[in-house]
Order: sequence, then structure tokens, then C-alpha cells
Amino acid sequence: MAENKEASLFQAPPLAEQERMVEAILFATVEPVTVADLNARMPHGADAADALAALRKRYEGRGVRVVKVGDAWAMRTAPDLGFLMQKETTEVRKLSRAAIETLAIVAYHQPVTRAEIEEIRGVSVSRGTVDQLIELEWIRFGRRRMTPGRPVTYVVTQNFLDHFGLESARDLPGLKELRAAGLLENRPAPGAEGDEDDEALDQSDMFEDETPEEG
Amino acid sequence: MAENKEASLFQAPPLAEQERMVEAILFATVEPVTVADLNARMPHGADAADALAALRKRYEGRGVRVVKVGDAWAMRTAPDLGFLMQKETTEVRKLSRAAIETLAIVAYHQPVTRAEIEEIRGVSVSRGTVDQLIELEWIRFGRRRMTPGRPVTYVVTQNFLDHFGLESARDLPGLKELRAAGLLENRPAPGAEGDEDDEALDQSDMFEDETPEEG
Amino acid sequence: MSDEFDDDRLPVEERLAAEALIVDVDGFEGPLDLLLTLSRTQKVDLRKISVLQLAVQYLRFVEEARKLRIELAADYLVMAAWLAFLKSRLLLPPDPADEGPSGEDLAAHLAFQLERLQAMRESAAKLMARDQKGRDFFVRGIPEDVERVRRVTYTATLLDLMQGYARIRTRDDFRPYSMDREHVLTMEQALERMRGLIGFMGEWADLSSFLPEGWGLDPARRRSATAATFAASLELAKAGRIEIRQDETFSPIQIRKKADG
Repeated sequence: MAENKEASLFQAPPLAEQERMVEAILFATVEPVTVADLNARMPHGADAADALAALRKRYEGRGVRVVKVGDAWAMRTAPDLGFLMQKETTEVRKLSRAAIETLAIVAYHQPVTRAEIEEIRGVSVSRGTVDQLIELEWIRFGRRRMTPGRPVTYVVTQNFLDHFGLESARDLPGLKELRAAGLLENRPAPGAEGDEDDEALDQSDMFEDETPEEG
Repeated sequence: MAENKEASLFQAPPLAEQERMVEAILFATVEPVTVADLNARMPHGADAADALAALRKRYEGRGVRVVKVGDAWAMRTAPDLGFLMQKETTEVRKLSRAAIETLAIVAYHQPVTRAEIEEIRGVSVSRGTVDQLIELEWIRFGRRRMTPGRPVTYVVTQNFLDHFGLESARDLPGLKELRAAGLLENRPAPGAEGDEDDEALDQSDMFEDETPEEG
Repeated sequence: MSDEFDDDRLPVEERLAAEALIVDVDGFEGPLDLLLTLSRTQKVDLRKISVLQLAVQYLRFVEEARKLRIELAADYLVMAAWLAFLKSRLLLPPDPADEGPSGEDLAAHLAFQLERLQAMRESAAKLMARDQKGRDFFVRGIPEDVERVRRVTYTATLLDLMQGYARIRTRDDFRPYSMDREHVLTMEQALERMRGLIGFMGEWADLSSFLPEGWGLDPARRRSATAATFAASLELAKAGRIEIRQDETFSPIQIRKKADG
């Protein structure tokens, strides 16, 4: 009984009300917001995850949508209505072919070292290319590889996911097929003994900092 | 009669679709939008006023509302949820050059004493700079150095790693990598050729001979 | 390419020259890219590609480039040499004494590399064809910041941090920290000066006359110079080189060379 009384002091708002709150916060915020952040801002006892699920459903098929970006959530306009938004379109800096390919390699092979990027492209990565991708906040430094020289690795960012409308790096187009075809492997050249990066690019440590799916 | 035929060539989208369009435009535009503006942006034959009325009704009682601003329209958070928005109002300022340099030295050389920071920067470090970095929770006190005066050392915090998207301070690129990324001009100090890279990577014993005096 | 940032050891001019050459080869981005392009003429699945035929095509291309006096980047020539080697392996019957990888293994690896590069190209195209923020879908145009609870936070990017660090570590006038000594005469300096002057000393002379030129005007400089010169005098007296006297408290201090000093 006493416990019940205590609980009622911190009565969580009804779900419909929580949904309104999540809606208001996501509407007002440009950057994706995590469930933890939502909970921190909402009254004690609220469960943003449930409210979020309801809200997402409500916006299905609408002009704006609730989208997942990594482990965070945001509202974005429906892509099929992009044609209405000429005034809002921001000019994206034209990326060189090298930059686009480097970005794709980081996304599909992350965490990946510069040497591996060069190995895949068969050409050295020019100094400006990586710099440009970091500046766009599409890639960032990951953990150093535990191989001789401890080379820096690169991984993609939440900004990258947000920009390309991806829930997680697992949702990259064709990822499963590429992996099944063995094209994401780092095969050493025959005869090249003790290739230093051989075991390091083990599939298991791909997408290491992905958080598991949540409600 | 001729007019009717003409109109049917440009069949207006169904009202539900028009509502989606108005929703997306109001969501994404930077300024409130007039009905005339909406009509100008929407496909020929659409009637923004009707769509707007329907949209307005749809958002009644929701976390955001369609409101009139002068003779234009916008979407706004419901007034009763304003308390949720207080977190959005932080003003973000760029860190001063002195603070960035001090922070960089702590990150690259931690644990580091104030005298060592001053030695590396070549100028004295104001108390305010260190205090600011501590207040931002980017640096904190580390262990005291076991040298005369037992000076306090500084180290970076988990907050720092989170903010800069680093897994650990060891993942910061070394001088060689900074140069490769084009962040460093290829202009080694006279007489310092070749040894600086090693220094940056091998930070632990940089100061072992030092017996800095703390004030 | 095995070592990260290996190319960075080359001087800038050399690297720029190398990059210019690569661009010169009909816009190909390296030998692998060229091979991939050549492979399209075979119009088959990359897994079924004839590496031998490809090697021949590549060698012909290089030959052609030489005839046209196009200077090929070293990468292209290295690949040409490797493909010539591969070609010979594929054509000659295997030597049982040879322990190296077989021509088939090498060919299969090259086919794998080409297929992987092709796959990344296609993936990059798919990625760029996706709906993009700011082009196909949009963020909130009026992020709300109605209730201005003014709280200042400071921010910096990783680039700021690294550039800051780079700035410090490459500063031209980088020097170990030391106090600004413009207005300070050290005892060592004074001692050095006094030693040089002792030989020319005659009778008792005022200590203040030994201050270096230009140090007597500014009060801070005069104080420092006086203290240093006095300390140096004590040193010299202790060493038995000079004598010191003062007639009474606060009167001028006088020194002279010791007779046998």
C-alpha cells in the first residue's frame, strides 16, 4: 500500500501525453535525439521508447516522418516530397570520385585503415580526401588497429547515417550480398606471408560500436 | 467549357496528398509561409487553404500545432509543452585558441602538469583557461607528480572523448598522421627534423627528467 | 602500400609530380582502375574474366602509351611488370620445383581485387543515389528555442584540436619555456663582464660604474644589473681576485683589483 502511494507521487503522464511530449521535442530539434535524452527531458516515470513507437506509427505515410538514426531519433520530411523544397535545398559540396569511393569503402569496411582503403582502390588516398570527409563529419577516427604501427582506423558517423537516411550501418544498400560474396574480406595476396592486417579485419569487429536494435 | 478541360489536364493531387505537402513545407521552411506561397510551391490545381484547414484540424491537441503568424502559417510546439524546450536554449561558443591549445596538450601529453603545458605552449597558461576546461568537464585532475613540489597533473575525461568522438586519447592521430591529413604544414622546425613524430607517439617518457616547479 | 602513410616520406614535389602523372593517364585512378575499365571490353562476369587476356590488354596499353610518349606513373609500370610475370606463369607449364604461388592463384587474386573494387564502385553509386538530407528530405526549418534560458557552452571540433596541437608543435620559434629575460641581467653575465674588466682596473672604483652600458637608466634594469654586478663582485672577492669596501651603511660600494689577483 505504502509503495502504491509512493508511486502515485511520481505518476507518469498517460501514454498519449508522453507521445505529445516526444512529438514536441523531436519537432523542435534538428539533431537526432536518443531515447536516453528523451527520458532525461520528460517527467519522471515516462517511457520515451513506448511513446516513440506510437508516434512513429502515427506519422506513417505523413508529410514528415519519425526516422531512426543510429541509436537516436529525428523527424524528417518524406523523401517523395523533396520536389516541393527547392528553396530549402542546400548545395552539397560536389565530392570527387575519390572521395565518394573512399566514403563507401569506410562505410562498408569499417573500421578500416588508410592502407586498406588504398589496397582496395589500388591507388594512394590523397591528403585532401580524408580531410574533406572528416570535415563533413561523415567519417571519424575509430579505434587504433592492434597491429604493428597501431594504424588509425576510420568509421562512419551518426551524421553520415542521418545524411543518407540510414538507421544503422547495417542498412547500407547491398551489404549482406557483398558480405555473402566475400567482397568485404581483406584477402592477402597469394604468397604474401603474414599479412599484417589479415586477422584484424575479421568480420566480427565490424560495426563494433553499433548499439543493438531498440523498440 | 474550355476552361474545365484545361483544368482536368492538370489534375490536382487528392486532398490527403495536398495535406502531406503542406505539412512537409511548414515543417521544413525557415519562415512562416503564406497561403499564396504554399499554392505557388504546390502542383497546379492544388488548394493550399483547404489542405491547411485539414492539417490544422489534424494537429489539434497534438504536441505541435499549426499556428497563424501575421498572415502566414507555421508549426509550433504546443504552449503547454514549452517546459520541455528549455534544453534547446544553450548558446554555443567556440573555444578560445588558448583553451584549444591547452586542451590539445593535455590530450596528447597526459598526465601533464601546468608547468609542462606552459613549456610546450611557450607562454603562461591563465588560471581561467584551465578552470574553463575543468568546468566543461573536458579535463580533470590526475595523480600528483612524484617530483619536488608534487605538482598536480591534468588528464582528459570521458566527456572529452565523447565530445570529440574518440574511443581513447591514444586514438588521437600522431604528428605524422596530422601531416598526412594535410593538417600540418610540411615545415619541421630547424634541427627538429625526424624526431618530432617519435616524440608525439612516445609521450609517456617525454617529461621524465623534468622537475617542474608548481606555483 | 603496406605501411600506412608510406607515401608521406616522399618530398611534396615528388608526390605532386606522381599525382600529376596519374591524372595524365587518360583520367584513370591508378592501374587497378585501368584494368577494371579494360575488363569491360570482355563483357563477362568479373569472376569469369580472362586474366591472361586482361594482362595482354594492359601490356598493350602501356606499350601504346610509351609510343605516344606518355610518361606513365611508377604504379602503372610496376603493375605492367607484375602482369608480364603473371602472363608468363599462366602460359608456361608449372615448374614443380617452384614453391611460389601458382599463376592461377595470382590470377584469382587479381580477379578478386577487381571484383571488390567494382563492388565498391557500385556501392558508392547506390549510396549517392539514396535520398539525401538537404536534397530529398529536410530537417526542421525553425528549430524552436523559444524559452531562452541562456546557458553558454563552449565547443570545439576535433579538427580545431588537432590543428591547435599542430600549430604548437610546428611553431617556428618553438623554444623551451623560459622567463622573459629582456630586463634581467644574470649573475653569470655580470661575472663574465667583470672578469673582462678586472685587468684594466686601477684604484678603488665605484661599483655602479661597472654596470653595462644602457642599464643605468631604466629603474628595473638598473636594479637587476646592480644586484647581479654586486653578486658577481662577491664571487670575485671570494675567489681572491678583488677587494671590496664600503665606508658606511648605504654609501657607495667600491672595488679594486687585488694586488696579487
